[in-house]
Amino acid sequence: MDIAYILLLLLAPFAGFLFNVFFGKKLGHNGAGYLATFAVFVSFLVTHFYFVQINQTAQPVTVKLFDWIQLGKFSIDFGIVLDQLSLLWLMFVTGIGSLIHLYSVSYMHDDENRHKFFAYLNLFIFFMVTLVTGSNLLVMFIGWEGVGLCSYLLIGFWYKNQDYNDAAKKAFIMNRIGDLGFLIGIFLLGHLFGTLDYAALKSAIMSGAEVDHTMLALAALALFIGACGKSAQIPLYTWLPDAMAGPTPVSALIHAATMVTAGIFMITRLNFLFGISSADMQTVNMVIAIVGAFTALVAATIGLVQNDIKKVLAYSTVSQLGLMFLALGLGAYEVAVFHVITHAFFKACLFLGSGSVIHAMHGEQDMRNMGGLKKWMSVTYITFLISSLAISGIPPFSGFFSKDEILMTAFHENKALWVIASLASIMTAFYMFRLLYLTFFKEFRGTDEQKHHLHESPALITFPLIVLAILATVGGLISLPGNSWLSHYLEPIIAYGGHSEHHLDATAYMLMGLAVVGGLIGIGIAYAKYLKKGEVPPADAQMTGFHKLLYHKYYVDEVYDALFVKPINAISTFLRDTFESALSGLVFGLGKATNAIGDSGKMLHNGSIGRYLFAFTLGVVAIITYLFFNKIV
Amino acid sequence: MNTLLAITGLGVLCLLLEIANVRKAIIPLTIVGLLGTLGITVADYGKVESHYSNMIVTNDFSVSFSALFVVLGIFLIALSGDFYRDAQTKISDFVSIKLFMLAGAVAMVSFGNLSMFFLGIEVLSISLYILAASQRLNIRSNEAGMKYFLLGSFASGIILFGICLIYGAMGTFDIVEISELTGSAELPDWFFIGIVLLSIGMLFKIAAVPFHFWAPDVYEGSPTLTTALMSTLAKVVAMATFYKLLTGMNANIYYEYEIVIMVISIASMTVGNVMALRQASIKRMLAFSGVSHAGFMLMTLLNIKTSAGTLLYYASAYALAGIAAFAIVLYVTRNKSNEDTYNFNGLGKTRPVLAAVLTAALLSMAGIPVFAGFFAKFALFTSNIQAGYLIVVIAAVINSIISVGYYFKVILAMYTQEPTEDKKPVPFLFYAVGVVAILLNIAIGLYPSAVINLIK
Amino acid sequence: MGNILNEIGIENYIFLSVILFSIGVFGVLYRRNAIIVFMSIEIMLNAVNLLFVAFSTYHQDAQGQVFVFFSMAVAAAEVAVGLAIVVSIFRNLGSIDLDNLKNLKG
Amino acid sequence: MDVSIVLILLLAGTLVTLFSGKSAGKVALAFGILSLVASIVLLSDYNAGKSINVLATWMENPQIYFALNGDGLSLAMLLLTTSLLPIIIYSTFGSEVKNPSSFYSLILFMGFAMAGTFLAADGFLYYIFWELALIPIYFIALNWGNGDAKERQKAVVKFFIYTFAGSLFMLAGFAYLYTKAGNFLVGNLSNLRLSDQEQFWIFLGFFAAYAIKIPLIPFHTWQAAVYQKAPTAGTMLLSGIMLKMGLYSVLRWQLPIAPYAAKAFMATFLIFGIAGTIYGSIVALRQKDLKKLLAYSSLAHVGLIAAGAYTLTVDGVRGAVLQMISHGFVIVGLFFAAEVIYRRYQTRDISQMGGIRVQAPKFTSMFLILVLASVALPTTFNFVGEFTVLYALSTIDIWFAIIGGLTIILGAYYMLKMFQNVMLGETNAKPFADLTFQEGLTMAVIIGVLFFFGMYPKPINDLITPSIQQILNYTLKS
Repeated sequence: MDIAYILLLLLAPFAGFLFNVFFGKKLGHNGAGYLATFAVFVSFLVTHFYFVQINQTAQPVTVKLFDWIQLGKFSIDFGIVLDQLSLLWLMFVTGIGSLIHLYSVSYMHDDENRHKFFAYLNLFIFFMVTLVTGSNLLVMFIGWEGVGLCSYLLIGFWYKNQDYNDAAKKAFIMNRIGDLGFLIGIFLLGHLFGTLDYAALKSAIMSGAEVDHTMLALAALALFIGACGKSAQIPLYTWLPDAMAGPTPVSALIHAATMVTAGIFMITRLNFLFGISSADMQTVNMVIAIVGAFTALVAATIGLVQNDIKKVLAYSTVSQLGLMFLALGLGAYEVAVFHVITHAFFKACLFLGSGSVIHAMHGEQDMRNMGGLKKWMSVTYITFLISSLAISGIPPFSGFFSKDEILMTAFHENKALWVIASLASIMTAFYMFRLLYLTFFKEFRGTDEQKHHLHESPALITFPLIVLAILATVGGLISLPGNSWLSHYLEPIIAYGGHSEHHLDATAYMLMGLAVVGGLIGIGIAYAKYLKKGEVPPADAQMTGFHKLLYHKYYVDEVYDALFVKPINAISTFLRDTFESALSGLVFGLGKATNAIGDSGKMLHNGSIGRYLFAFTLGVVAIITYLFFNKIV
Repeated sequence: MNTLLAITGLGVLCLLLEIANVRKAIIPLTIVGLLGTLGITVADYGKVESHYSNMIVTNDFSVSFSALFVVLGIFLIALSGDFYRDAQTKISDFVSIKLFMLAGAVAMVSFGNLSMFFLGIEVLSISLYILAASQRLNIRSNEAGMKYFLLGSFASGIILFGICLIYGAMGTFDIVEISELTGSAELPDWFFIGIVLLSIGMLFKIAAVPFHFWAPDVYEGSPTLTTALMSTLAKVVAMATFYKLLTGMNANIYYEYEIVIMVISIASMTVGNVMALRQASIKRMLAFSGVSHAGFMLMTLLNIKTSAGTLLYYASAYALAGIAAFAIVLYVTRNKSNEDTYNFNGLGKTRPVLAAVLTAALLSMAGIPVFAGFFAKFALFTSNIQAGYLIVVIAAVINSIISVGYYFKVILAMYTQEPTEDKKPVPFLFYAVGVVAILLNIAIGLYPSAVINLIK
Repeated sequence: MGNILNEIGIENYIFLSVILFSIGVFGVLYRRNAIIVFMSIEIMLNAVNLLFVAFSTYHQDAQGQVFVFFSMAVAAAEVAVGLAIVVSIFRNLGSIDLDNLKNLKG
Repeated sequence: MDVSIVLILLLAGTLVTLFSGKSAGKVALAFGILSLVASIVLLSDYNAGKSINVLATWMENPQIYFALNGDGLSLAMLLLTTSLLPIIIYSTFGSEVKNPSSFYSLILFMGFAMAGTFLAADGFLYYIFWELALIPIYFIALNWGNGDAKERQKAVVKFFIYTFAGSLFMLAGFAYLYTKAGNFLVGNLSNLRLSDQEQFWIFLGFFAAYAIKIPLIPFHTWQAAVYQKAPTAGTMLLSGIMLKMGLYSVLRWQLPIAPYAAKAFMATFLIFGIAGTIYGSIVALRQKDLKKLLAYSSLAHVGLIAAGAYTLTVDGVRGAVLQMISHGFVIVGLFFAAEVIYRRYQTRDISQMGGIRVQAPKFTSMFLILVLASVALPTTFNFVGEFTVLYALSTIDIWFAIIGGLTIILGAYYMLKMFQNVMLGETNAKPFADLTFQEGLTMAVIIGVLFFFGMYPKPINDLITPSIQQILNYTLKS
């Protein structure tokens, strides 16, 4: 019975994908979109069924579908596990997924390749479900690479523009760098334990058998590199802002709510590994925390000055992901998960809101050309405001609770990291409200043509916004300080009992207060700068100094280009033009040299009988002499 | 013995037929006669006999090689009809000279006495001098004849000197007695000098470096059919005789002597192959290729006790491929003033069968499987590895690689170039000889043991 | 006869023959006139014939002398062919200088 | 029934095709499919435990057997050959072929020789098949190839001489082995107790043949030029099957016969393979010619396969075999895609392509799937092989896996770059008709195979594992 349901869960989006690929075009104008939405919604229903079930029984469901790959020491089967963690993830993947599918029906309704778009989205959901539900690391890897593929397809959805294609390619390749790390981690674990199955790995590690802890730490580090790729952490984060080339629903679904959280999912899934208390593993965790914190800070600083509405959101995503990794590094897995969920709500809402704006502005994404939109787009504005408050950590919105927990954990574990994370939070509040003010307040700065067309988006677009805004408001309820449903729910997953919950003591309240004040400071600066003074960011050419450095993202792309891309291409050109022909010439050269000897040999055979006779005699003399000196003759 | 008599008789018959003025019958009759001779020869297989106080000895070695010679002779005579179409009046001379030469060849592998050997080699050589120079009005033919003659007589002198010294040391010309004496008595140095001189004479005949200089010039200048004869029959005969001399007199005793053979073998392969690379004339190219094959065949002397079968096999493979190749060369260069490779352009399109035969022949020489040349090389490699001469094998391998270069030049010309002229009619016998020779080649390539085990 | 051989010693016959043979070889190597080259080759052959006879006596064995007849006959046949070639070359070229025969080379 | 039936079918096909004039293509396809059916029947016989081997004396002295062995490994390679052969023949149907009877006849003959190579259990027989395979491809590339005739000749002759040169060293090795063992049966040769030094030389001799055939760097210089010049069917034969002859031979002949050398110099050969992977990937990056790019991608892949084989672990060898098979399919598919473009644009120059996707969505999708399979996306067959090989490398030394694993990054880089330049971008000015039924079917079959075995490689795995185990037992016991 479970198998049938699970297959339904897994294959509904896949069937949607196949159907849309082959027949999508024939389904009428919006047929493909509704079909795709329905497919995901089916998955959501099944997920919901199991979610309810596991809340009652707390028993995970495991199903082995078939044998997949055999290795000498062990074999890997294609198995599915539905436990607390995977169901939680499935809930928001399929839930938000359904909403975004619905949103896309309207958002994409002018595009001639809609059916492909929905096919890819369905395929993405399929791979995401695989990623989340796989019972071993390799099945997760299928999903892991599969979502990367869908991300590639969707970023480059408007394939006529080669810049978009470049962005898609970049995303895929940077993900692959991480994937190599993931694979190395898999190899090390497989070699150490002879299994990749989570349950088996867990029991092997928990049983305290003698293993090489350095190797384990290395495996963890390699896996973390994989997570960096997928979840856009330093140094592999640069693809995510570029990925905004894709249609906005894609940014919302893949590059904000679901796919990019796969890294957090993976580490949480393997918390029995990352949570080992060995010195080496502590170093690894420290690395994770530091990377996370710095990513949060660096991305936030870049976000301060971006003018592209989606770019700001993209850097904010990177920054928020950094915070989640900070939590992971500090061992607060359920806190990270909590932030993943709230972030999924408000970030999806923000992206969809920005999509709504872009939709109204006919593709315009530069905030310098917007302004005053709340007049025309009240629903979008309100949902956007709610989500912005949520991400800025203003109570009682959901972001407050999750971010506060992270800050609190950081404060307890490492004060320096806490300072960094707090700085990032303040900046977040600033740039989110900078975005809000520039977009929705003051006068409209676009062309008259644009102004003429401004309108609120249709219901198919606003409905998901409203739902998500509600969720962004109340999402914090699942893990209230001191009384966390989430921690309780995730208890069976967290191997080492999780971090001790912080008591609501004076420090905690003080920290909450500080966080709120920080958020308000950020908002205040934005208010003063953009609403009070009515500043508009300068044109690209007029930027100077630090502002310019930030605007150009610290020139990291350029540095990578100079460090990796250009040299590899230069080497390739050199090998192609010089080395290959030299090598080939070497082989040809052997032939040429032999030919040359042949040519000069022709001089020897000059046709003179005298010379022939002389050679003859010489030969005779040589042979006789040789034999004479060897005492034969 | 019977073979020798039959061939000589046929030669005389040819001359008589000319007198009887039945010129047309000469070639068919000769071929039939040679087929009969082949039967007689094969019938002798397995017997060991000696005739005329051990002058002629028949054994498996001589019978097998004689049979090979007769087969080659049949092919060569079959090709003669068209080749001498402009000299019909002299056809009996050409055929009978070839037959006498064949008789010389048979004598050379059947000798039991060095005087018989000497007569055989001289009969063979003189016939070749005549054939080489047989186009009286062609200066190239004259030159070829002259060069061959001068160098050949020079070599004959050395052979004679060698025989003389052996006689001086042993007091006999009978090789059985000589081989008994070599085992027992304290030998004077002359004997070895004699063997060495004799060897040098034979190395000249097989055109081994550095005694090969005549070969390309003579091959190029001689009438093409004579070239075919020299490069197939004459070379194989000389090699078989060389082998027989050394084994018969039990002379190959010293390591240093083997070193000399080894060096000459490697040098021949290398010089032959490298020189062949840059030849425009296919006859010259085949001449140098012949030099390299001589080097290969010399490898059999390094494992002399057991390699008679290998030699027979290699000789058959090489000679059959050579005959097949020359049948095509004869067709292509008919009425042509030279034999340059460009004459073969587009043969693959105009005459696919002939092109295929030539391709197969060249592939066989290059040593590509299923053709006999492949197994021949392989057998050589094995026997030399057994003898411990790895270095020769490696040299042979490298040389095989070089050889592909020039063999494929011709193949390329046939298949990738556009034909320069229209189809000419192909004489039936050219077809027949080419196809039969290459089929025989493939047949022994598929069943090497049929040949290689003839001589135990 | 045997006495003379004993007195002179077989080695000296060999030396004589070798010297004669070498003279022939040098003649072949240095002269360019075809006829003179032929004559030099004849000297080589005759040097050997001389040695044959000497050895024949040394061994008290007639075979060697018989062989000389063979070799003389063969030499005669050879020279006959050779001269025929020389004649036809002379007809074509008007000279019998071997240095003119360099059409075939390379 | 024994395995000789496939050889007989292919040889008969060669002859019949040669004399079937205009309909040669269909006749050849029929024989190709027949041999595939025969192979499948053989497979079921084998699985049923029946013996399908052939052992007959070919000649007594020297002792040479007509010995064909149908164990799992050989059968897997045979199936690869006989399943690719009809695909390759079918793929040519869309283009005009001059002199079709010779063309298809040569293709079948090549199939015959390659099948023989995979089946032969006697070294001598094996060598004959090995060399025979060279002749048809030589003529195919020469007579039906493209580009400047002079350049083509140069490339093809170089290829022939180069590979022939390598093989001769192997022949010398076999000659040596024969003097030791007295026959050529692979079992006996593997049981020889050769000294370390002997093994080293034998290994080296074989390596010369295989390194050139596979090819490993720096012996690969023939490859790109020949792939570029040969007609696409020839390129498919070369890259799809012939490359695997070298790799297969490493497993079947080189490792068991010279185990000491294989073990002692393992690291060296692993480095050879892995270096080839990286090198091929980097050179592929900037290729201007589509077929050349695919050639270098092939170089990269076979490098990794060779590395897997030389790990001497069950996983490595198994991964190598899986990768061989999957690479066979994917590269044939990719070359076919290049051919599809060539049929429409008459060019292989990447800079003249681009903007095809708009006009040919079906083709784009299929091409993309092949590209993704080639970069070993999970769920494709190639992933199974590549994963297994990399895992095996990691068990030797994690650094091998890391450096070898760079291929998944570089591979994605050059393949996606190629895909972007060839297919995406503004609509191309030149019209591009979408796939015909014949072309679509060809690609669909290949894609089907790649996905099926990508998800369910177990049948192949079960087939090859016992043979691999046996080979490694020979290799590792001493």
